[in-house]
Amino acid sequence: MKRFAYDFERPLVELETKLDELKRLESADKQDIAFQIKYLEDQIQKLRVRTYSKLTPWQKVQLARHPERPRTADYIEAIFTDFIELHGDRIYRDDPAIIGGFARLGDTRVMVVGHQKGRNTKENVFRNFGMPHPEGYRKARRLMRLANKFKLPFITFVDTQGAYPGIEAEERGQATAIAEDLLELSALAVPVIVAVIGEGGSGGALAIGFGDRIIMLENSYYSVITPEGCASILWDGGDGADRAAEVLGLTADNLLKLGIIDIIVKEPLGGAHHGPALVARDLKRELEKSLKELGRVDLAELVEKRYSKLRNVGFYHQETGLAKTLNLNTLTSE
Amino acid sequence: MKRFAYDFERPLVELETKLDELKRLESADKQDIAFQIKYLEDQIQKLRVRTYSKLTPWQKVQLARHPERPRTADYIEAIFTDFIELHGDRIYRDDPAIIGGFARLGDTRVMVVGHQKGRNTKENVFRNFGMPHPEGYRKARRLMRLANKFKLPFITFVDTQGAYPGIEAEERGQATAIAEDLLELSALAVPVIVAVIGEGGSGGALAIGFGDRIIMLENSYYSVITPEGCASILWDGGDGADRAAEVLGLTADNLLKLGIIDIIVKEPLGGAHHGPALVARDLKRELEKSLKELGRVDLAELVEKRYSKLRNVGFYHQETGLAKTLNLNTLTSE
Amino acid sequence: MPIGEWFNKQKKPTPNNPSLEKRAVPDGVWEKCKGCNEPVYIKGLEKNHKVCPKCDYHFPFSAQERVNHLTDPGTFDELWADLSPEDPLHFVADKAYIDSLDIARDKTGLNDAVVCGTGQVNGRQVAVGAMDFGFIGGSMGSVVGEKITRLIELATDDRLPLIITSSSGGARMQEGMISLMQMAKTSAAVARFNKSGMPYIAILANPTTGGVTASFASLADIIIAEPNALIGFAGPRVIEQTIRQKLPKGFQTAEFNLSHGMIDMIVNRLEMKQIVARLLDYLEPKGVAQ
Amino acid sequence: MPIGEWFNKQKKPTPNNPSLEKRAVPDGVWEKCKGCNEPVYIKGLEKNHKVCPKCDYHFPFSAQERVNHLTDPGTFDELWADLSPEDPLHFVADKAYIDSLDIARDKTGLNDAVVCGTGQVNGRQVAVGAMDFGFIGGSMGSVVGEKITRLIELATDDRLPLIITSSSGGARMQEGMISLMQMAKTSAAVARFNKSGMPYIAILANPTTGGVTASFASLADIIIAEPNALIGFAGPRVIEQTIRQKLPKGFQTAEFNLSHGMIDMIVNRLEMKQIVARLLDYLEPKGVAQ
Ligand SMILES: [Zn+2]
Ligand SMILES: [Zn+2]
Repeated sequence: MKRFAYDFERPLVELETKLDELKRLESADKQDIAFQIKYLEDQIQKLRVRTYSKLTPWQKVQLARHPERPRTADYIEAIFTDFIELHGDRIYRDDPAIIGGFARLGDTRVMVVGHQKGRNTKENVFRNFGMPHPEGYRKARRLMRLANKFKLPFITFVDTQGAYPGIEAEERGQATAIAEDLLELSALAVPVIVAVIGEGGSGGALAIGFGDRIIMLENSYYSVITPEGCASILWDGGDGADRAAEVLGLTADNLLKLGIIDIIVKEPLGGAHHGPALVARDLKRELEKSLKELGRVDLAELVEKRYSKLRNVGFYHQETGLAKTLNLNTLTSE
Repeated sequence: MKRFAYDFERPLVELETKLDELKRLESADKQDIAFQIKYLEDQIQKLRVRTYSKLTPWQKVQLARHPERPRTADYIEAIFTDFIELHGDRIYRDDPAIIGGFARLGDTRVMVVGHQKGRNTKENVFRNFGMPHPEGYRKARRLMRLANKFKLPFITFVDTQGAYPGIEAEERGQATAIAEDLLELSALAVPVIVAVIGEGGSGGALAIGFGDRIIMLENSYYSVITPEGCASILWDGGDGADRAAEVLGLTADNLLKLGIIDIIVKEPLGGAHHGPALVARDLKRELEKSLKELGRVDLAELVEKRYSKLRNVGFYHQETGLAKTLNLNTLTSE
Repeated sequence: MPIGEWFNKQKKPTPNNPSLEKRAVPDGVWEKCKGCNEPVYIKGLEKNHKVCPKCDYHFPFSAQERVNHLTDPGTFDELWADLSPEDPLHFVADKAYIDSLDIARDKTGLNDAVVCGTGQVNGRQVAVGAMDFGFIGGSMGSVVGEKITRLIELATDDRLPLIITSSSGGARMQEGMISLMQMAKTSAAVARFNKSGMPYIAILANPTTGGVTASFASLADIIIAEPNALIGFAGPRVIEQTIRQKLPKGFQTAEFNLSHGMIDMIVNRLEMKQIVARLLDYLEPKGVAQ
Repeated sequence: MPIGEWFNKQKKPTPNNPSLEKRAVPDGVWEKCKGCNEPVYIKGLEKNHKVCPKCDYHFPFSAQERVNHLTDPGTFDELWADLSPEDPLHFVADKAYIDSLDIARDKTGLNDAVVCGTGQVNGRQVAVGAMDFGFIGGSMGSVVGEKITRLIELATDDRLPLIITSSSGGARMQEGMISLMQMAKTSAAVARFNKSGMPYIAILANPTTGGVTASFASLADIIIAEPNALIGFAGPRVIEQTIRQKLPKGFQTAEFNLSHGMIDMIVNRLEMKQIVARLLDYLEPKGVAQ
């Protein structure tokens, strides 16, 4: 079977394929083969490091979208126990692009919500490639309210290219649904922890994508607009997504520097799908740590702190007479 | 133009038609004509009293549905000033079968909501004959919440055969939408006054049809099920609606005796459409009186009283040992 | 892993004594299953909580069976069993209401269409109610409205989780507007209960329609349905008459309601108690992060 | 009588100096109307609040024009006018962000895409903000987010009704995630404002899309739109590219939004101040039934 590979991964995959062939080779000269294998393995290791250790923003975006990358449901299964999925917005439809329900993180009972992409074409059609309709955001809001009522910490997994831009989605109030999530989430009187595990695309990600802690996987991205969308505005065409990814500052590194996110979880070379269990373990550790820290804070204070955190996001200056005040809080504090 | 008439009104309409003809007649013998006119007028007056003064429940149901009967919008126009209509549920659609908005009753600012039927076929198609879909109930709920937030008394006009029983209505959660209105309305911390002006059909009416005061027009009805619906269950066919209207106890008289409603507003002989201004004036007076009485009550107490009132609706007995406790509160108190 | 799939993985109960299955035997020992049209051995059915061992069809459960099924053995204390209906409208049609009541009483052994009380679910004290479709179609009149309201008030005052299983054709016609007002009354009680911060789990069994769906049954924190249960506002016949066309297959089933966002999950009766217990674990207001 | 009809009854403004209408004259005196394709006399247009006297087409209003239009003459006090954007990402594409800012500043005379302050509407003190589509498409970056948030906070603290007119293409790409977070920031401010019990009226002008529609602009107690304004989340071009088909006529117009339940009413600009004043009369928390 041919492995999925992005352009920049091809040389590596070719070497790996060669290695596989070599291993299957039945040769008389076992020693020579062994030597060749050893040599190839060294080459592969070097190339892997070279390929993945200095990824461009666009390459990271590609890894964030990798078809084999673990999805929300995978992390829920790996990190939590006793998951009970809840369905429906009580209004229009159960949107499969957003899943959620009760779960346990260690001994702590929580509410988990996340975008859900499919693992194959059929699943992706069902899940609408993880792009929610308004009913998905309304389901999320219902679960926010349940979490609030029963004082369950709210943990989200962000993995969407964005809210679905379709006729029906507009008819049913995509904008309103997202806005109402933002309002609700900002005032939840429980700890809110966000994990960006793949794509963090625009308002459709933000609707369940901010809180008291924002964790990002190393190769996930979080952006005001998809690189393609940005490129089509800036350079009038689908091309230039790589340049757009560069200028948008959408990588975890960059967003940590800007103070937008709080924590980065490392991935194995090549991306989370090269070691899902490892990533899940590390992500779990960070979730537990955040939960523990936030669990100590009084709930009213938590909401206040969340507001201050949001309040400080912004870069601007104000000239009052001769003085110039700079707001660069997101760079310095937090 | 032929006037609309129910069977029981035909003899009266025939006489009235004859009178009209007589009046248009150009005759030599003016005195004879004048005498005939006088005679016919007397006859008509007697027949009108005989036709309308002892209406059966079924005849009242028919008048409640009369195509010329004033609708919610007519009463809003006649009773209130400065009406500003508000639209939409912020979710799916603006349902024209329910209208609502801000209005002034004298000096008092209120929120008005009501079922809206059309005045002709085209309007009725637009208004779905006053039968709301879930989005209508969700609009009503939004207006309830607005009224609550801005402490505006909530006045409703009930005039529907029921919530629309259709495929899409079920798909979008007709039951849930009605249930949520009931919950919301029961806890509104403002005076709630209901005026049943035509048909009060089942849960679709009740969703905006109970409160601190329930006023009914003399020839309106309020029923757990339409007479036709009841007949089709009891006698297996559309016939027997007249008998069903009898046994269901759906007239204003009867409901006042049962303690379900509080006030009856009289109508002119023949129904409200024979004197809309008069009915509007009397209804306005009752609304103002109720508003004044309820305005004196503390808001928290108002909600408590509304609950007690609902709490007491029910006829049952309980045998505890030898004692037999009867709950007939709705008959006696209030 | 949606919870539905999880349950699919669970072992399917096997029929008791399969060799006897197709033998013709006297009435009362076998019953024909409406799901698979096969005869089912009644004793086996009882043991299997009246779920067809062959096709998972859920046979009707009485109110008493429901509360016994949900609560730990010996823990259910019934309340207000002696609350009995009056006939405020002196309702007489083809049959007098009082006669319908007598028949229903004889048939079910109940005074009206709901059984309420307290009990324990895996050792946790709860307020529990169950409707009985056998009593005049599980219709809600004064007594059902009053008992449901009392149950909700009890849960509010004593801070108990609330669990109500519905199975009802709606408001009880024979009590006229007094029945309709029970919708408002029970919903008002839920509004007050909600302030207590305690959980309410609704279980919708076949069928739940009309005034019950349009009041307390749809106002729960978590709504569960039994497989294939008919759930809706208007009855299918009324809708067909209104729109003058046949209804699509699967219309108003539990599955339909799940995909349209109206319920949280569909749970097989055999797993019902377990899932309720698991839900209660999450819904008890213990406060954040132990 | 829906409010729309009521307005239709109002007199339509007649063109100033109709005899001159079709004369060809130098640029700057006449402007071609996008609604009716007819030339419109600019001075007349100004007097008519930039509403085409022939076809009611609403020409774009600057932020300053909006606040002047809504507030009583001489009552508007601008706040935070000197708040100016930074370039946190050092954003350079075909054009550098700082150059775009310079151009926008020169064009509009503003430091960023919103004007905020206090003023009076028929003698009633309000907090009022208006976006300017002329400033980088009315996009929301740090300064817009900050000023909107300050305005909401001011209204909260001083218990003032809040009125915000939006006209925006959404979040400002050039500030990346910092822009996106302004959606959460402004929405969070609305959540706090809501507790004050004071009213918030949103006015949506052409166009209002993206991150502005999906945050504070959709969270008002009452939402008004100008006729024909484009209102939605995704832009029409993006939707067409996604679904690979042409959009239906009237898609995402104010009228579309009204029928889909997203806004309360459509109000002609000439009537806007009056309707806002009437709404404020209802929304002031005076308490029940004086
Ligand atoms: Zn079977
Ligand atoms: Zn024009």
